[in-house]
Amino acid sequence: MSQSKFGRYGGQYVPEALMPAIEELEDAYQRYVLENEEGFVDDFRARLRDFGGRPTPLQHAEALSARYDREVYLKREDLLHGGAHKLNNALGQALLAKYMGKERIIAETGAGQHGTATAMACAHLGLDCEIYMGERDINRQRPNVFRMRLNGAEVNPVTTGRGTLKEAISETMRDWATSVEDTHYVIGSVVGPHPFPRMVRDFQAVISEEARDQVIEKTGGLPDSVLACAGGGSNTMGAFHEFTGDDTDLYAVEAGGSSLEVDEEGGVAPNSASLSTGSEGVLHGARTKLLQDSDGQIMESHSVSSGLDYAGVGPELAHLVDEGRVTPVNVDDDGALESFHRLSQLEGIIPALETAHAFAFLEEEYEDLGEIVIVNVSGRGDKDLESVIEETAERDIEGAPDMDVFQGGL
Amino acid sequence: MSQSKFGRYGGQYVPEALMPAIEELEDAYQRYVLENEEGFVDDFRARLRDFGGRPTPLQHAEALSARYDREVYLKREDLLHGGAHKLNNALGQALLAKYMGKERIIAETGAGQHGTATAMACAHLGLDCEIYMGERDINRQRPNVFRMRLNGAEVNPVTTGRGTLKEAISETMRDWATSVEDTHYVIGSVVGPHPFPRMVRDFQAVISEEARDQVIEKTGGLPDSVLACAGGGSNTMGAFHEFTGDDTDLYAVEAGGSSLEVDEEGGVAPNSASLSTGSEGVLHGARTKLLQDSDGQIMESHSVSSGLDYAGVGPELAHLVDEGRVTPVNVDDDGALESFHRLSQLEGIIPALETAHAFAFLEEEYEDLGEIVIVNVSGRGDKDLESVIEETAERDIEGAPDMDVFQGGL
Amino acid sequence: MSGSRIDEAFADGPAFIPYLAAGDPNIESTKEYVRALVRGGADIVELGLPFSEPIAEGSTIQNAIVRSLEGGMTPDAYFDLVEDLDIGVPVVCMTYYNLIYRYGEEEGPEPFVRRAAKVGIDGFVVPDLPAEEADPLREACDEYGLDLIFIVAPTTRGERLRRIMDRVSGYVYVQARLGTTGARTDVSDQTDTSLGRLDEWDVPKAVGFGISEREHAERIVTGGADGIIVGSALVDIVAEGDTDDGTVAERLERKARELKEGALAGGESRPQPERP
Amino acid sequence: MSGSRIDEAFADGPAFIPYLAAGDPNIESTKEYVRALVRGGADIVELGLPFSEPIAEGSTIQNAIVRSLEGGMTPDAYFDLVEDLDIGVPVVCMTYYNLIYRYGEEEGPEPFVRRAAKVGIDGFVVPDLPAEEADPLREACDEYGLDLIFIVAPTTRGERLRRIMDRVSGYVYVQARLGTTGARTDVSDQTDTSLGRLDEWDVPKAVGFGISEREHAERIVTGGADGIIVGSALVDIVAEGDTDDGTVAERLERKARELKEGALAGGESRPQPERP
Ligand SMILES: Cc1ncc(COP(=O)(O)O)c(C=O)c1O
Ligand SMILES: Cc1ncc(COP(=O)(O)O)c(C=O)c1O
Repeated sequence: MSQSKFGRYGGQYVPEALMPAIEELEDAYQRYVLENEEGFVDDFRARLRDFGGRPTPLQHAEALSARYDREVYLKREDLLHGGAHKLNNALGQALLAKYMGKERIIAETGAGQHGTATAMACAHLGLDCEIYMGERDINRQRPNVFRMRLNGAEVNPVTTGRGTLKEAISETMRDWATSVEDTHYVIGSVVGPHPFPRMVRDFQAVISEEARDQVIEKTGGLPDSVLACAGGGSNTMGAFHEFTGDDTDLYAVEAGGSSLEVDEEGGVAPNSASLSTGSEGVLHGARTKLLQDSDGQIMESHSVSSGLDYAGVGPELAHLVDEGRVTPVNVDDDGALESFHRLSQLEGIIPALETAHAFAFLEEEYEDLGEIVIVNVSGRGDKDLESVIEETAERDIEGAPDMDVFQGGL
Repeated sequence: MSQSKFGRYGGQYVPEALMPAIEELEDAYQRYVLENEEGFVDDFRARLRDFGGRPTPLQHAEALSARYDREVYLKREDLLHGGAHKLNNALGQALLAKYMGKERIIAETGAGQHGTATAMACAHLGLDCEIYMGERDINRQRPNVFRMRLNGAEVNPVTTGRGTLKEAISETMRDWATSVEDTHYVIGSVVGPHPFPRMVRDFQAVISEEARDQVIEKTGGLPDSVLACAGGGSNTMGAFHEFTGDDTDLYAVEAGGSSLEVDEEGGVAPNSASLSTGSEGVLHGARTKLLQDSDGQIMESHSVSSGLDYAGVGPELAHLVDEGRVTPVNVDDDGALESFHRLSQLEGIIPALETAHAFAFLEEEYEDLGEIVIVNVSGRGDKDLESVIEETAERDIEGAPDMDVFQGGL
Repeated sequence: MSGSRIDEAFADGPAFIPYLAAGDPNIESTKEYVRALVRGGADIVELGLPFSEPIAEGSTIQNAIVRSLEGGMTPDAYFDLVEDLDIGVPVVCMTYYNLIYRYGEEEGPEPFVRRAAKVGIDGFVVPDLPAEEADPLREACDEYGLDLIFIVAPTTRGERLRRIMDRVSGYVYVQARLGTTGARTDVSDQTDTSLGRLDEWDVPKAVGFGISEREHAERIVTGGADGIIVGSALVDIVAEGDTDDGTVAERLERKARELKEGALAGGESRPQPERP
Repeated sequence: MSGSRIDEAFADGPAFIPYLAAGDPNIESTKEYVRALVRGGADIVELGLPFSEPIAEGSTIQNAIVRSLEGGMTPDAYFDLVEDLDIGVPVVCMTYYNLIYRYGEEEGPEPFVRRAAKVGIDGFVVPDLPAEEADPLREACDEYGLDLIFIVAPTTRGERLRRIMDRVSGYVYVQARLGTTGARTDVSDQTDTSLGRLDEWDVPKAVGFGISEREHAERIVTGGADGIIVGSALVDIVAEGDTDDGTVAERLERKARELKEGALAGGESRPQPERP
């Protein structure tokens, strides 16, 4: 059986009712994913290719390379079906659930990207699907809500708390505690109880498997650094995994939100930088780094990007940070918005707001990133158009196009 | 020099002011595209791969194959950067313009897909870009308008006529007549004066080049039929080109709109079925099949999908129809909407409304399509969410999800 | 595992174990409500220390937790509350692991347990702490003589069940049905099966999740339970506030009495279990 | 290519060639307006037959076309209008190729040309018909003795220019600047260069696109033009309707006179071209 911990992080802090399902999942993970029983892995890879569109390209970014005077490569997960890296995991888990004989899938979603990926995977595989989504996120990501419905999924609004990802995960766990016998919970990132963090990482590792081969083919060598935005950390771990044994610097770029300061009284951390500023604790099934107050109550996090708006982070990432193998950094909302516009204009790629964080870090720190830099383009920004209009109008964002015609929304 | 006609169709019916530019383009097409001068074709293919995400998969559609009791394969152009086949052409022409030393790009757009593809290609290549778009289409496709602006393009509303693609093309030609010396007009389909129909087809032919190899690899043989929706006909010609020498049936699926009847008095054809119901005439630079009244005035066309809403069609397609090599068929708005929902639910792929027409034909006529059917998924439906909400609510569409929560839009 | 105050609470027949969220809606009320429950016949009181992510709770208790946190409840305030209670029946602290883990300056659960022991808490229920992760807390409980109650779910069987029953003390919390806490109008069929599975173990079995009526209590005890745990049905009364039917405290006491009577009636209709 | 009514119109010095969209806003008005222009000095009248996709026109003439089509203009109505005109100066039909191509039962442009000849039309300008595609229309024109006027653009040079000039008759329409039709407030520098390129050909050169003032007319004729073509500036007057300054017809006549005078003044300030 695989290890349930990464150093001091990880574990299985879940209600007893879920433990049998989690043991069943550990077993299925071992057999199907690690040992390719019944050809699961081959089936998965074929579907990722034909349904998902893998491999995604590693693109040399001409304008950014010129701007930063080094070679910048983009790993184009935005081209995956559904528009983000999320499908790698959603398809893997939904397929695994099918191999396990489960008929119903539940999942939480923040930006809606994991929800849409899961809904698509379930439609593709003929599984029932229900998605929990915070009410606030539902309002921030309406098109994704509609896409899930189009794919035949139910979308259940979660009204507790601030109505973002944290609450959606809690609510999905509650559903699972009721429905565990015929239902699989497709968690959306490298978080949750073991074996989720390990399994989701394995499904996402295809990003760095491809990228490593591609960068060697294109440059003859390994990159000096790899940048990926970190919410729960699945695109991060996916982009880093195959490089962890190399001499490549790995930067996990978190959402600095509006400030790194914390409002203990209000229970609000106006950022989502759990690796940079969080402390150890137990949330959603795992011991990891968290945004919490001194009592251990979880803070409401904030980011302009729904997909990074989470108070926790994957335990493996927390461990790699402690080990010094991954460097946690963060950029604020303004920087992310600026980078959103910069990438759109310079490279003709409209990134997700989540992804834009990685580019903001590139803009700020390129001098220290070496000759060859890979940025993981975790998703496309179509889902963010409405937010970008609003958020850009509220700020004075350098280089943004004139938003006047779009006042009042799309 | 390449032939300017396809049988009786094609030619160069444009104002004299444009003819020198068109001759220059013919020359550039000959040298760069046909003779690979300066390695243009290699450069183009590399960019299609790394920036665009080619090759796109040919996916076996499990649910549709079961439903129709034959093997249905999907050519996944929806996975191309930007979300439609349009980038194949836009990138090709923008790159050609760059090789020709042009600094400014203009283009028309209907659904906004060609506009966004052109805006993306121009941002990628560092070219200035202005897009003409009918005012009605601007309202039907707001997200695409915003995406073009994000990529740094100007979007110029066209207010003449009904404000759809036809008017946008006319207006772009007017701009070109003024700016022809430093500007290239990136036309969005296999229409317009020679060499556009031929050149655009060559850029799009990558679809059938790949699909032909892929279907042979997957099935050991050639398909019995290939289906593609036809507006101007670029995805159609792209999907058909390499099969024209084979024994494969080729179906161009036009928009039947609300009816095939024509309102001569009002000057309106409530469809866009120029191959099925049109007559020979001259429009936008070419002799082709058109929707026109008995005087030769061009009709206002209609389709629920902006991208098919055009009174003309590519001259090569008109010729192939006359020759009996391509079968023109059509389906109505309702059928397209139904298929939009069906594909979303059964396969986890939300198609463009344009694309949905091809699937509606599959639903209606699958019995006659043979054992192996390829449907070209020309684009994804993210751009259509708003229209689908409205149009579905107006109708009684079989199998559509409950739209109530989305009343009032996204 | 013998002779704790909790063990004693099961000595005289079926136990009635009410749950309230501490600080809902404020500290003084909680004291009043707990005393009312004791008057109504409570043998043990489960007092929830609210955590911001209560993944095992249904909406009734979630809302109680929100009210409590908004009222300013903290672990320290909770300990003070318990210290002040002085009710003569054992108090079990029900909370989530992060609050236990984070408390105090030193690492691990020890500081929390130490303080809990000091203020008179008798045991813990930690819904997000399965047996696999419980060793540090189990050790601290042993050190301070507190019971650690585990939940067994309808899905808990075989090897897992054994692992839990090896570690449990005080009583085992038999989760009557899958899902989260919350009052129901029926008794789950799963309850009897679950109780059956526990026959071979001698520790008291208290059934919770969904019990809201006298009849439920009676049926469950008849089915072999040594106690019933009732939460949401009581939290509902707190949430309602005073009504024409009486103050919250009056109605809590009445409800407690009714449930306790149910349990006793159930106890009489079956052969008394042999107690050690 | 000799002796047509159009050739004659250039015989007595620089020609003034006004353009109106037929049927804007209705047929009777067009007749009245054309007569006013002739009174004002028009030597040839270009009468537009509106086509729904006028890709060579700026917004002024586009709008006129919309008005005309909405007023019910059709090719047959157009022919009737011309037949009724009886103005003593040649009429050139300006339209787009599809209307010519589609007219009548038989295929090709012949039926249209036949009918045009019958109603007294003297020639054609077809902005979307470059020399490359013009042979069928050229042949039909030759058959019925009509002139086919081609446009040369500022970008037309060398081989292309030769190809056009080989086919032109009546006059060559020198497009004063790139772009579409529409009144401007200046004269393009491109005009003189364009005229220069045409020196070796003996056919009359009429300049159009953007001319709106007496001074423009004068300058252009001074620069070597044999005629000036004015459209949008006149269509603007039609669009405005009757004003305090006079009826549309009165203002058209006045404007025509002014432009014609400009042309004449230009003609006097340069050596008269030798006419055959
Ligand atoms: C495009 C994109 N990138 C990144 C993230 C963050 O998630 P993770 O850190 O798990 O990759 C999300 C989450 O929704 C996302 O949609
Ligand atoms: C997705 C999609 N499919 C099809 C079309 C129709 O164009 P064509 O017939 O040129 O492929 C469009 C045009 O915008 C489109 O966006």
